[in-house]
Amino acid sequence: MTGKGSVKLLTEDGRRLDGRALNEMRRLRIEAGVLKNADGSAYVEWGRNKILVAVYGPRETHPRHEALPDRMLLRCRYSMLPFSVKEERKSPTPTRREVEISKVIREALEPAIFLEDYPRTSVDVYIEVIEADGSTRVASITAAAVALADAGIPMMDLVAGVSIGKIEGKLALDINGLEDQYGEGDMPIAMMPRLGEVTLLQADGRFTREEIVQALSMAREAIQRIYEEQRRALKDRYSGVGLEYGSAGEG
Amino acid sequence: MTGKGSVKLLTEDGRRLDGRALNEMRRLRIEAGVLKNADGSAYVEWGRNKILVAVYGPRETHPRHEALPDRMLLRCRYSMLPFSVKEERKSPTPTRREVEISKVIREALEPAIFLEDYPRTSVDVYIEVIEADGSTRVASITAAAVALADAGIPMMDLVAGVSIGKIEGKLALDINGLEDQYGEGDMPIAMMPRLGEVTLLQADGRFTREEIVQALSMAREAIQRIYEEQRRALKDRYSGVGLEYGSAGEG
Amino acid sequence: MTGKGSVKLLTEDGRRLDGRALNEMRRLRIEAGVLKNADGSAYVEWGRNKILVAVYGPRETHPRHEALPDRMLLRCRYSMLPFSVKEERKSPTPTRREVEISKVIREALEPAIFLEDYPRTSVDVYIEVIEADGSTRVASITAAAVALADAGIPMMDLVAGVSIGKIEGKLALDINGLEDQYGEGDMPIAMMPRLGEVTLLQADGRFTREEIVQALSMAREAIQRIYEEQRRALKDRYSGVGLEYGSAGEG
Amino acid sequence: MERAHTLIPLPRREAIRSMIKRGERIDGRKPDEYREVKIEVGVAGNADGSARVSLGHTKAIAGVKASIGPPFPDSPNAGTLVVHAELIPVASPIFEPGPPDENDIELARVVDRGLRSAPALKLEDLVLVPAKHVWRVFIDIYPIDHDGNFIDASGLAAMAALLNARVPKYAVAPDGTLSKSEERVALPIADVPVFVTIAKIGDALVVDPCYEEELVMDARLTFVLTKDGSVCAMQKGGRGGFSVDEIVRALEMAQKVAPELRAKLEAAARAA
Amino acid sequence: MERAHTLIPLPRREAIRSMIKRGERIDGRKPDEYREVKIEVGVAGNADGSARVSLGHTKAIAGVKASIGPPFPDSPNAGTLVVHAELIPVASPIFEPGPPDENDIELARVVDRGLRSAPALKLEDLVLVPAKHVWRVFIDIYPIDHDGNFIDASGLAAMAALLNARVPKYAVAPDGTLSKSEERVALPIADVPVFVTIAKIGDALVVDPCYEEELVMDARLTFVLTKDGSVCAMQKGGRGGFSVDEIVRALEMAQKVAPELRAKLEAAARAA
Amino acid sequence: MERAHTLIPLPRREAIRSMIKRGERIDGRKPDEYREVKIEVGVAGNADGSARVSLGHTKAIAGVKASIGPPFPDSPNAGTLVVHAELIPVASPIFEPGPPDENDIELARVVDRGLRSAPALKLEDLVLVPAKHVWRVFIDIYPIDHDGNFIDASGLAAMAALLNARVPKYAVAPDGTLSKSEERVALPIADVPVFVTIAKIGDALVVDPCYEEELVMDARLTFVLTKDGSVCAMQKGGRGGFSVDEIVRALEMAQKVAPELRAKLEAAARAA
Repeated sequence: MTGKGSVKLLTEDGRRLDGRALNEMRRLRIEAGVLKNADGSAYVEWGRNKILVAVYGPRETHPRHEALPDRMLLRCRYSMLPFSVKEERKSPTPTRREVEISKVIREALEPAIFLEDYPRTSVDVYIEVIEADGSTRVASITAAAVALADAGIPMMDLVAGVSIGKIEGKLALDINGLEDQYGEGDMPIAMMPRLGEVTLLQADGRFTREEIVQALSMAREAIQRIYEEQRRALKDRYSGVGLEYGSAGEG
Repeated sequence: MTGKGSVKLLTEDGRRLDGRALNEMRRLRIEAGVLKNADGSAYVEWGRNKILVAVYGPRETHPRHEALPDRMLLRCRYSMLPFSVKEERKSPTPTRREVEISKVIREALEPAIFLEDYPRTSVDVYIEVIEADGSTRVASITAAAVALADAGIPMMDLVAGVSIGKIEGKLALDINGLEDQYGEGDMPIAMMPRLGEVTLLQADGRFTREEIVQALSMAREAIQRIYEEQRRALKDRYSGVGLEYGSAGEG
Repeated sequence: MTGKGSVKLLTEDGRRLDGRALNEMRRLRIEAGVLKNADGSAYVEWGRNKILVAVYGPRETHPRHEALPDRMLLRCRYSMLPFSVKEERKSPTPTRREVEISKVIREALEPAIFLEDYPRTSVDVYIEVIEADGSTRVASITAAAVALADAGIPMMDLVAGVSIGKIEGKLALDINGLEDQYGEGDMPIAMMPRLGEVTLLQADGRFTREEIVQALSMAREAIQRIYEEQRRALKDRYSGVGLEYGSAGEG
Repeated sequence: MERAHTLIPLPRREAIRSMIKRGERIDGRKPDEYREVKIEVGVAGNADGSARVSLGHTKAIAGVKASIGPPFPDSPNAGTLVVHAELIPVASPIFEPGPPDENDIELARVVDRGLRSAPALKLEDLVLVPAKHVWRVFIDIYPIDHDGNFIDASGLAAMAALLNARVPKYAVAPDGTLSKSEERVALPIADVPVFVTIAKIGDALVVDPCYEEELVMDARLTFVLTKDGSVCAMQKGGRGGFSVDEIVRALEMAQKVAPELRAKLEAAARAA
Repeated sequence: MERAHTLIPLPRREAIRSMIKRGERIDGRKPDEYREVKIEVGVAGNADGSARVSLGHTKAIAGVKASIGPPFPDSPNAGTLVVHAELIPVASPIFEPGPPDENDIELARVVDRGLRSAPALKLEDLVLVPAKHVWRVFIDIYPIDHDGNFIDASGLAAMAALLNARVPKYAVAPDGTLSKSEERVALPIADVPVFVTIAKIGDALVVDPCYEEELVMDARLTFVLTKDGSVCAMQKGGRGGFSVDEIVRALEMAQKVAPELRAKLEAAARAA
Repeated sequence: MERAHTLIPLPRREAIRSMIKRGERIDGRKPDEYREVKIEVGVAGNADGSARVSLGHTKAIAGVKASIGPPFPDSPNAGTLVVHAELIPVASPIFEPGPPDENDIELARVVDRGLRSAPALKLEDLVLVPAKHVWRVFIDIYPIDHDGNFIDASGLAAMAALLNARVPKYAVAPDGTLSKSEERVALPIADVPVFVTIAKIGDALVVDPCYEEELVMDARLTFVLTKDGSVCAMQKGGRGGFSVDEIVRALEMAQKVAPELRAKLEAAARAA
């Protein structure tokens, strides 16, 4: 809250502090199949965000009473490593923010999965943020969808997301940590790229109806590009180009 | 503890600070069946105390290993809403005081219930204090007995309670928050009104044997009157006069 | 850490502050079968250390899913009573230190037990430190082995332990609390006395290879004497000399 | 809530969904019709502000407690606001006792975001001595009876409790010491956001879903709307998704009912 | 404890109850006869005070630790007392490890109320510098072996540990700084309350129930009695009730045994 | 880990053990051969220092965060070091989410003891204003992929992250106020301890066990070795024991590989 508006986020020529145009995304790189033990995995570098996702399942549900008779149980845990934040060390105990984000991520992924295909089983998605620089929940969803596909979970579409921010009264694509902290608003959006269905939508900061329409349109366009990178990562994985996490530097 | 005796609780004509005589009860009003989802419920306003009770059961016991082969499992949870106290906001985490009171309330209600009638089932009693002004545990028992009857739980008698305090060396019926804080003693008593059996008895502060005998006698007399109000509430409920909690103001 | 080296632990004639020689053990007294309810028990006084151990089992495992199909489950809980420490009252919540010590104690005892003899059962070892003065983990192991034997758990050998410290550059047998706090190193060692197998080995502080060899040799020799006291305690127990804990003073 | 899907018998489920397809609802409402809303304030006398809200059979109670304490180190010039909610079993057999789970936390955080983002309170006006003494405002929200759409009920109850709150007036001496007066004053209200939730059931959108509608819905979308008609918070929930077009239609439905809800809030606050 | 009822075989249960009906008890005692009480102090050398108490086979240990710290904000002129108890599995297979449950908490709170209400300690004499430095006294109580009536054993052990406690003497300089002397002094004892529990079994009352009697009892009633014979705390427990007449008879039984228990406490404290 | 024993099929178990009896290992290594070690630093840009370490397929990440705060009351003249480790399920299906269990705690405490006892950091050089402002250094360790010997991987990652760490330089004014400069400086490193674990399988000892070897091992012994070849910490784990002779042989194996591990650490730190 504090400091909202206290930092100028646009230069005089309308560029953002990291040099991007308002509708410009940060560099995005996804790798699939980066972990040996997980059934599926993905690693995403998105601007300075670094996020690792492991997927286990479909497997027998533990504890058993949580199993659902008519569909697969999807569980997600989003967590930030204590040293992933710019501020002082975060306690490793899950915060209320992490609990909520875990829930909305799960509900963003569920629409894309054929949950009825594997009743009584469970799939666990573990998301670890190694370095955070804004928009981590949509980056997590983007990586998690790739990890689910890598695990062979039957899906009707991938899910990809991006955050639209509001800085100095203008909508800005893919906001970073600084823009999140000092900007006027943040609207994280996730969609199934082919079906065009919005599966995550949150916002804080004030938006008019017109701004919401525009934001959804900006997001939709960006999500197509993100989807291309997701597909590339999966293709490389299946063609054996995939790398272990950490087997090559962070580029 | 602090301040015990530091506030004068009786006026020169022997009245209490709220104008009551020593053996005078505060205004008491009970309503049964005030909740839609619960199997039984009651709402009590007793002086400034406002307490809501919901009862569920008899129903299958979860977790199953807690089920008792030879009788019903009664569980009680007494809790004070964070804004129910005069002092600063109470943390929503159950305090040690709430845990103990939950136990003694359960043990005050159990003698009145035919526990053997429904082996392996459980009945849950949830007590929420919305506004507290002394003697909440006996007010809770009084309302809980009505809610149990409203749920159709087989009982041999109701249970009703009242607190006897000691202020300026004299016994006082139905002490309020101020009298509890600054008085010399507090003796909460609950009885089965028809059977005359004492099912809750606690005390702190010093009492002679004679005072204990006198306190039990004062309580017994008051409990008869409280019992009348309990019966009225149940009668109104069965004759359809019962109101939803909050459907009419607090009167 | 603090104060390491800030207190002189050896007098000019090479004696330790409690008058012992470097290779001298504190007074040790063990009693077996001191508790009525436990299946096996032991009480040890070792210098100022006072430790009570209760053993339950072999018995059915609760919760059931923890049972092991091919062997007995051994569980240990080492805990220090809040008033057992020299410093301010210890919180009763288990500390990380207590959790780790519970684990290494369990792993020190397991090699001596015929775990395969009672598959699916469990044995619980509860260790309560009443007064602590250094080397409590090895004293606990020493007492726990006696309590396990007292409970009739099939064992191939007992387990006994002692701590070797380093004070003013020299190895010292059986260090006490002061020597632990201000000394240069601590190496707790437990062995099966007859088989000579080391079942617990930890260290902090710097030790050369030669010092480690020497420490193991000092420990082995001391453990033979500790073993004698363990056997005496068990013999007395079986010949009915055993005393209840507290039935006679601490001598 | 996770297993809500499985709690309703299939024929009942199909009946509700096919009614909605025809533009009808089980309780006789139209798709864009909100249930009867009742708001009472001052219902918990030890709270500094309190309110009880009914949306049909759904009932929530909220209480405000304010006390003076230090600000957060990173916001020396602002009071603090903490929103806590707990779905207690009094209100429904589907709620279980225990520490807050993801549903409690999401609810509290959505209400918190809506109030903070509007903003409902001028937090900068809650400072007595910068970096030292500020008002710390706690809002606690509890369900009393649950018949669906507890987010809106919570948001309304929280806002009504804020409007109802009166706290002691303090004078600050030049040396920074505080003195409490007998007078009680309202909190500095900046806006009156209202919470409106739309459920998607098949291809239809309905406002203010009741519990059975929640059991059969595909997804929900909550808007928090400020006086000027802006959206200050959104939250999608549930296992389904919305098309962009549905989002816009849902927003229009929400914007239609918001002014009336706000009017009820303000009337209840004035009536006290 | 909740399931105690079901732990004893029915024939044994009936045998115990019919003996008691005849005025006999399984361990040969009379209804109003307390078990042999043994009290030893100074059993835990790092505690500031400690005691071990036996009532027959029931054994409890209590330790006092005192340290200097700030008072509670609402009691600037009083030291603090905290009582903690934990029914650890060392003492009985019916106790399970884990965080304090309702039985631990009730036990600690009953002992706390008895000591506080008597009062055992003059808390106002535990102040070194008002609002700043006071003695904070912790009493921790643990069972060693459990054969019934652990409340009385706990109360006796806690009181004996308080009587046994010696804390450093502090001098307070005019500017409020503290200096610790080598001398150790007793805590300021105001009264010596004793705890006496009566069990109701059928129509009979028995003092100091053993474990099997607890398994078959209908209810229990604990009295805490001060030197002058007053009752400073009561606690009814268990799934049954008492008639008013039974309460009075129980109190008389308790008053009969209290002086002897107090004498043992005082003798143990003197002997140390 | 408790049930590791039962997780491997008996024939596989026997195969591994009989290979090792013949001096062979399943991955082709010799008994005293460490897996390929890779160390990268600076892998988490918001940490003050970070490192990722691979031992074959085993991967760990560690991050250092340092901040200024008060010292522990009993160590006014020393900075503080806290090591935390969590075996998260990302790395293996055998790790479960939830609060730290005994395996997490043992791991963190062994790394902590090794670093503290060497000592890796001169804690007394982390003091800005005695008793008031000191550096508080946190090291958090997480597995990324688990293929055995996570203790060594953790120790190496923690030490590499410490070597990599750069913290702001502070100037202390005569009145004790701090001013932060733009310059960043390394932490005061005193030694570079390395962690080497030896597994006992039957009568054989092997260094750096992989996961399947851990499943069949009798026990493990970890040495932490300082630059001068001393042992600054040891930790035996597992359900078996070691003869005195085996301990000495294990130590020799550890001492043989330590210098190379330390050289890798130092090279990685320099390369950054």
